[in-house]
Amino acid sequence: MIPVADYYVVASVLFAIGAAGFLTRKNLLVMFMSVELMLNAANLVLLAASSTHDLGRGSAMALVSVAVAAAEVGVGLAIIIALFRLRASVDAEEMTNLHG
Amino acid sequence: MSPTLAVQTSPFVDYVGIAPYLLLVVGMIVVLMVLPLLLAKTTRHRVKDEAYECGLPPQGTAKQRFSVHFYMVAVLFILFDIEAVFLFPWATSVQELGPIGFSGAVVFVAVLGLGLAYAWRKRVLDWN
Amino acid sequence: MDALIDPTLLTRIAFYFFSALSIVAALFVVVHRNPIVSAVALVMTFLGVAGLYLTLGATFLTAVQILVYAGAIMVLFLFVIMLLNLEKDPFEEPHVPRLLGAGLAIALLFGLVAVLGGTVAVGTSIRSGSAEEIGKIFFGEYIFPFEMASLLLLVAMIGVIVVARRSDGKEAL
Amino acid sequence: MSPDIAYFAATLAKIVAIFLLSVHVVPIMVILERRISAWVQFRIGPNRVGPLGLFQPLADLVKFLGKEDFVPAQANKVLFWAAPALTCLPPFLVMTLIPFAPPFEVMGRELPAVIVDSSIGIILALALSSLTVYGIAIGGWSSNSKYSLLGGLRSSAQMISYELALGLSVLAVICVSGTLNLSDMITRQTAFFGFDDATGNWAGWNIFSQPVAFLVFLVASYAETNRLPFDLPEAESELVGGYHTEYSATKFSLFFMGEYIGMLGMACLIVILFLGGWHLPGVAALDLSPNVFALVGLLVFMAKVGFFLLLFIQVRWTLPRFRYDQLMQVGWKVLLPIALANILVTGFVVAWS
Repeated sequence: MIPVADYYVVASVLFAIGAAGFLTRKNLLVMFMSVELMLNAANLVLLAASSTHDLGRGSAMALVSVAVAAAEVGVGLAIIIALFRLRASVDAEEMTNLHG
Repeated sequence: MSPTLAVQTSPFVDYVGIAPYLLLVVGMIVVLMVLPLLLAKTTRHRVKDEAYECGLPPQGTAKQRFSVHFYMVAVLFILFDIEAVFLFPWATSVQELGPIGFSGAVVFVAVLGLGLAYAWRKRVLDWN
Repeated sequence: MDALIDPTLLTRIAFYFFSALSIVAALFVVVHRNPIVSAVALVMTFLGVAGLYLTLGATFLTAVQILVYAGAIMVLFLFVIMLLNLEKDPFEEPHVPRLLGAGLAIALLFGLVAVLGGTVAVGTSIRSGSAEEIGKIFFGEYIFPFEMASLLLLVAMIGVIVVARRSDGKEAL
Repeated sequence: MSPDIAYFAATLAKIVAIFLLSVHVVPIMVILERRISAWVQFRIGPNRVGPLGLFQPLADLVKFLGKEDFVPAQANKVLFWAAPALTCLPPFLVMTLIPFAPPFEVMGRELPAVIVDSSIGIILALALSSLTVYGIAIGGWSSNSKYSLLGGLRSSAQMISYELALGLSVLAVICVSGTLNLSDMITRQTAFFGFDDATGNWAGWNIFSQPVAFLVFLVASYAETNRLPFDLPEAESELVGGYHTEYSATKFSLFFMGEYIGMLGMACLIVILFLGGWHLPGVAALDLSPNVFALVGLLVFMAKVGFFLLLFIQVRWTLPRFRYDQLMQVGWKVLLPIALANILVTGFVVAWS
């Protein structure tokens, strides 16, 4: 009852906010949260698109993407904790080990 | 119907009743939280503002760091939560899926069981 | 209820409500200085997105969104913020690379809306997003991604235990 | 009055009734808990306000309202205020999903005795109750007190550990009943003990087909609501008051309200999942009119829920408290493997039948 394009617009706004957060913040944790925001926007597009064709398959794919996101968050936060042990900081701009 | 219409039958109508209910609950919480501000008097004192530690002067800061153990338990929780989420669709249709669906689920549970066994061996589930 | 209130209108109102909720909360996530407030705002965003899933008819994904994203993944974030005790960010003053980042994000927004906003979708869904449907799909043609998901979770579990444990076996940070 | 408006009014009345029912369980539980604990410990308990001390909760409320609303100096103000509301809301939302009785009949139409008859009811109930963690963790964190923080952290770790056992034990029940809708789950337990003649599926109460899941769910629900023997997060002897040490006035009472409503929700879920909801052997044979049948169903349901609420109190005052390491081990090393094995056994039986 709502045009699919409306969902795309909302998802675009969420994705852009996530991108802005990822590009402008220094705190690794907030940057990571922004990534989650973008993942959610992508999932929203996936479900909105599949709602006119095959919502079942769209949901199944979205479910796999949720599993991937969970695994990614677990490992990602573990890496942030390991980094924090080395540096006592979560400032992305201090993580310059690989600058050579 | 115009061709841009997305959802034909939204189940959304089933969930409308939650709105008036939520209004009632939130209203009650707000009233309960605001009334003491109007009814009771407030005094401040340096010692009263301190954190309560059995009546003794507080020692050190509360902003300290905690064991990473809590984190590992939370990660295990998420991964097993996903397992449950994947098994819900299987459980609702296990009668139709029959033996094939069952063997699929067994493989799924067995793989994650390996993970539980690994965490068990590495003593993540022990607290000391 | 449906005789008095038009279901189409109702769904539309709900769509605007959940869209506004998720977008405003998302702005809080990115703008607020306190990471705990960011985390709570992100929970609100996820709940808003769950509402949008519901208006789409994807009932099972609505529950998954609340159970996994709002109920589990964000708990992990909250734990890490509390464990590392990060109340305030280091002061972040706007400087050129950061303004550039914001500009890029705005450009991205316009690009996305320009490409997706005019989309006209035709057709009706042949399947519902209910748990039964998803179960049949997973144990039919999608059995491979289903089993791979368990393998992925196993690898993540081992990875986390290896990375997060200290090499000397102690547990404090 | 046109039939539509009458039906609409009945729907609104139902929503208000369910809200009032949930709210009133709290004072009833408080007075029962205090009187029963006194009885267990050979004390007298509150008996001054009103006959038998029945008006004690009312006096408590007045006192809560008149207490100074204290905020510690170094607390994070916004989060300190938000935490009690965040703890209180999710358990209340779970109550919208609970079908209390068979459908009533208003103006010739069916009026279900549930606010949201969701097709994913049971998952939604688990998902919503899992959101309680935020209020507790944030309440502990924002008070800037060591005891509160430790209590909040312990409590959240405990809740998430036992949530797994809760969810996995429910999975086995879903295998048997084949639905996620709570009303359908009840209607599939029409018989007390026995199979459905037409389909050959189990149609009795699930406690007989799923005794293991019932025990796991029962134990996990005690931990999930932070009740003894799992009330370590607020263990007075170790942590002063736990995550709500620094709270006073009605903000403090909201935490308790959340806890009691959470218990009510868990008791309702136990009754729906395992004890046939509003079914009582013999009532269906009486051939009652729909509204009378619904009313009887409501009473039966409330009686079963009341039994489990009393069990919550009884257990609290008779069992000792677990140690924290034991508590986590029970969740992960006992309940979780049992629940997983139970799912596989149940799945095996159902898949081959």
